[in-house]
Amino acid sequence: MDATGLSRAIRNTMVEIKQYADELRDLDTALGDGDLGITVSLGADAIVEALDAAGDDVPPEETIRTCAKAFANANPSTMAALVAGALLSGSRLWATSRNLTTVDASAFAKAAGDSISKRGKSVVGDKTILDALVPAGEALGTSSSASEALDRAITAAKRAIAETTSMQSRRGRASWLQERSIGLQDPGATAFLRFLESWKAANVAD
Amino acid sequence: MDATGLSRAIRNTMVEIKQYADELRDLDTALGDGDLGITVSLGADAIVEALDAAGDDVPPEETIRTCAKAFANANPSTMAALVAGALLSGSRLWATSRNLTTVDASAFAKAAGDSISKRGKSVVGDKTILDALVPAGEALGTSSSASEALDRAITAAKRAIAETTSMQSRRGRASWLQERSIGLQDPGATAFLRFLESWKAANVAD
Amino acid sequence: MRKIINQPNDFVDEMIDGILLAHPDKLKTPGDDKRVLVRADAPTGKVGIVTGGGSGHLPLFKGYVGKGLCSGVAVGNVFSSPSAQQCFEAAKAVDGGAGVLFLYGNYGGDVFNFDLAIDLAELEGIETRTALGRDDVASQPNERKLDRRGVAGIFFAFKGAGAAAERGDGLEAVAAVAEDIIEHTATMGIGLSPTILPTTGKASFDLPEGEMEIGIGIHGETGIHRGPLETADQIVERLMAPLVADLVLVRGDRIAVLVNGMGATPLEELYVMYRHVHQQAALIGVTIEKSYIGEYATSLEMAGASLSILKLNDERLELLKAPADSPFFVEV
Amino acid sequence: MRKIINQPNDFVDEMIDGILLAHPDKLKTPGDDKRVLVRADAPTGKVGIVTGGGSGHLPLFKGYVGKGLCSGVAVGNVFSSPSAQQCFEAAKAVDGGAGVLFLYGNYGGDVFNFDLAIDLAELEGIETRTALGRDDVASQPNERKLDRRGVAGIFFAFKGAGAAAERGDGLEAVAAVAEDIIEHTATMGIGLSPTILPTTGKASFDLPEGEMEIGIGIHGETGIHRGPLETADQIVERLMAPLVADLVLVRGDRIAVLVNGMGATPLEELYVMYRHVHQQAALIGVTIEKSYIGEYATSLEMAGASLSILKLNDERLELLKAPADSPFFVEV
Ligand SMILES: Nc1ncnc2c1ncn2[C@@H]1O[C@H](COP(=O)(O)OP(=O)(O)O)[C@@H](O)[C@H]1O
Ligand SMILES: Nc1ncnc2c1ncn2[C@@H]1O[C@H](COP(=O)(O)OP(=O)(O)O)[C@@H](O)[C@H]1O
Ligand SMILES: [Mg+2]
Ligand SMILES: [Mg+2]
Ligand SMILES: [Mg+2]
Ligand SMILES: [Mg+2]
Repeated sequence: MDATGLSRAIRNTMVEIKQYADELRDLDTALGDGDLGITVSLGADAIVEALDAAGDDVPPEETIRTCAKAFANANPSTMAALVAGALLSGSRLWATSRNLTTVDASAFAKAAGDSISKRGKSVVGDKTILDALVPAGEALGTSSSASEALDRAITAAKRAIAETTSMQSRRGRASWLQERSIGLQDPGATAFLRFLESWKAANVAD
Repeated sequence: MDATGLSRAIRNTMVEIKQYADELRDLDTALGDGDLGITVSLGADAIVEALDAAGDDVPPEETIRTCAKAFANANPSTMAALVAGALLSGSRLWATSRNLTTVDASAFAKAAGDSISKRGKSVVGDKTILDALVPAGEALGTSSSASEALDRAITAAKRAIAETTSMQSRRGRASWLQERSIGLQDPGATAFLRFLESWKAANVAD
Repeated sequence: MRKIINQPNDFVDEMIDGILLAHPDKLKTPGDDKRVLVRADAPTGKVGIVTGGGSGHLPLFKGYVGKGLCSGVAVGNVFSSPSAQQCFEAAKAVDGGAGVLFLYGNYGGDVFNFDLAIDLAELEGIETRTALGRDDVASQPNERKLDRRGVAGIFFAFKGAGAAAERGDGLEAVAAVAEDIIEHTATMGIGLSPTILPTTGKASFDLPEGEMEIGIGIHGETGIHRGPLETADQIVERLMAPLVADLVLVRGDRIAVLVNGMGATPLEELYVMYRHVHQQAALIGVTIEKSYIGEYATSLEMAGASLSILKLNDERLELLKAPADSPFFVEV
Repeated sequence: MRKIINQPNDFVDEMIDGILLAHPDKLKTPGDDKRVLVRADAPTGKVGIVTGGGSGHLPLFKGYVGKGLCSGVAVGNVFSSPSAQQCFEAAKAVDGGAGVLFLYGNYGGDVFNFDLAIDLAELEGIETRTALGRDDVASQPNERKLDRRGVAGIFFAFKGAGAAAERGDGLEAVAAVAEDIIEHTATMGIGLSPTILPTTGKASFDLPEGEMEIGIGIHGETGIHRGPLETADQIVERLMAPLVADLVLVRGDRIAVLVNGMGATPLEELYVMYRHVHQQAALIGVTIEKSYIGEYATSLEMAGASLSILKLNDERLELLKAPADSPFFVEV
């Protein structure tokens, strides 16, 4: 995927992901404060607007930075801050890339996960976005076919969400519910799954 | 009816009238502030307690004064103040009576109505307790049979309530609803009707 | 009932216990009846101001007993009048010889009981005057303004009369200040949800989502009519227009504004309202010299708000700006 | 939604407009972004205190900007963090060279954004310290107390640190005061009805009549468990016992108490609660030296209440008693 393709793919994905805002709101209402739907829909709008303004043929690194800034400020929140930091971390790996492979994507996900883990003082198993991001990122690197890699990532994220739902949340707002968090699905992890699915739906031809 | 009979009859009536507390609450909720049920039930309890304490064979005038004071303080409110004043006015007529007739009752009601009218700056037609009290009081004097007089009073009160419901309230809290009071039944007038009915039900043998 | 209470019948007395335990330096009960509360330093020798009415309106009425405000209060059951005896006892406790102004809202039960208290006070040689809050323009048209009920706008009269008493005005003068402020105060309110009396457990009305009651009182009464819920700006315009008309406000006039929450409406929404009150005032060339935004006269857990306007002159503004200090209201 | 608002997305900005229009003598916005508010007299040259967090909690956080309190605030959307840029701008506007304490509640979004603001402040040579409100004992057991969320008890830290800054303490000392107060503050709350976010229109939880949520936060979160609605006295005992245990209160200790309403619960009920807090304190031989009763940290229209206790020593009590003056909170 080239630089222009990346920017377009992201914008398509952002349009697509907004349909999940209500679902994310409801999951975050049960396990948090209900604002994740807003964070995602305002964030998606902000990214589309920023990338539209940036124009085509911008280097991938810069595109990602534009996304990070837009998402961080649209509705500042835990997810906004963690995702923005993760995007900035990942973007550094792409400083010299103009044509992105599934290996690049997997490396990006690894860097993103490390950033979230560091900033959020969290690890896989805490029942956060990390639980979906880390295995999905690994799966991305297991095929050189973009669509197959994406399918594997989606499968991995789904499995992780199913597995962690029965666990107790250990980070963020959800952790304050203590035992009551058991059985509730993590909204951040779900948001990441919906991102992957939106990418697939919006960029089917890729 | 003699002095002891009066005190007993009042107490019986007060026990009986409490069953209408919810109805009066609901009527006063629609047309006022919903406290008339409390005024009547706390007031009834207070009267019973005060008359129990006063003992038998107390002159009628004193019995009525005891009722007035108890009702005034149980749950001070418009109805409490108007009824207490009315009772005091009526009681004066009975200063020398020891055996009460329907004529005495009718005269009492007239004095009571005048007191309410004066203190409340209200007249028949304003859609208040007066609309039931005045015609019922007149009806009381039209038969020397206590039970027949009571039946006529009840009929008169019922008719007055039915007629005034379609009118606009001109006094008290209900008047502030202006046109919206039209079609709603006056709680104070209803309370007076329920008093008559309670008297009948509780003192059937009289 | 979604209420944090014990026995409903103990509600008022337990609340008063809480107030007395929390504020012993500011409030006391002069006799055996806790339903009578006065300033801890009463009698001060100055003109006393006694207010009173039903419970369920905090900070009204108890909250306005303090320096620069009222001197005492007689406390009724929820939405019910205090007794004549209680009104009288409050007057007796605050009178230091300069006389007592009864300043309360125009409600039948209160009027009848305070009037009886006047007779009792007379017997003890206490001079009294009476001023009735009657600011709710929705309750009666201008021609019958003396019959209007009193709602949140009485706060302005407490502040002004309290300041006049504090500076040492005589009874006649303090009463005149109260009358003057009442004469120039107008209020209107809307309700978004009902009130529930603790003793009956019943909602005062049913209101479907998406509707509002217009022209409500402060006892959970319905308004004078019902309509679809409007935007904050539309509501402000709907409330403000009758006040401007009633007070005959014209370009160049100065006003004080009170945006009052009924209980459940968040303070944030009151500020959204105030924003548009300010804009509308600017539009008609009227200057807001003083604003109060918050809960000043509530109906327990009712949602909704009222807007009060006091038309100012130099005297009224000066009195309004005077310091006040009660456990519920401080102005420095 | 039973709300008095215009466009839900304009809610926060319009509320801020209202605040700025109502209190131009006390608050100002230093730059173009209205989401940054500071004291009208900032910078004062003393240590600045910047707080911030989501909207929907009035008087928290904006309401605690004033003399003897915080110096500035960064305002987020309802229940969402302000941005790092906004936190930084507030710090920059209040810093008069003595440095800035960031004092806010322990929430991920806020922590991440304030931490970024520290980096930005460093670039401009502004010295900063951070203290996190983390008083909610329901949110984590004592062993993990550093992970607790911050709720109403942060009010005590605002008062104490604000007083320390006002008397001229240095940054290190002001931060130490805040830490010390936070260390000795514990809170727990119950909810009787949910919150509704203006932008989503959805209730934060469904609670049948006759039940309550125990151990709630201030964002409409459910509590740590649900149980039947109890009497006021039972609720007070349920809330107070964990606080007494957490602060290890023993006979002879002195405390300050905050009975906080979540928004829709009437002030009357808070006083009914305070009454029993006082009784329970007497029972265990603990003296209440200072009490605050009212709405201090709300969740929009949520019904419920929280109880906060600050264990006192002479220093903490002296700081707590210092005067404070904001448009939302005055102590004389
Ligand atoms: N410390 C953390 N590390 C990693 N992920 C976290 C952490 N805290 C929260 N999250 C993720 O963030 C999601 C909630 O995001 P958001 O609604 O923005 O939080 P908030 O409303 O608390 O600011 C959670 O579902 C979880 O996946
Ligand atoms: N001025 C008046 N004159 C006569 N009756 C009145 C007057 N005002 C009110 N009432 C009667 O009182 C009834 C309401 O009584 P109550 O509930 O005690 O009033 P409130 O709650 O306003 O104190 C009305 O239904 C009406 O019959
Ligand atoms: Mg959230
Ligand atoms: Mg009534
Ligand atoms: Mg009443
Ligand atoms: Mg409230």
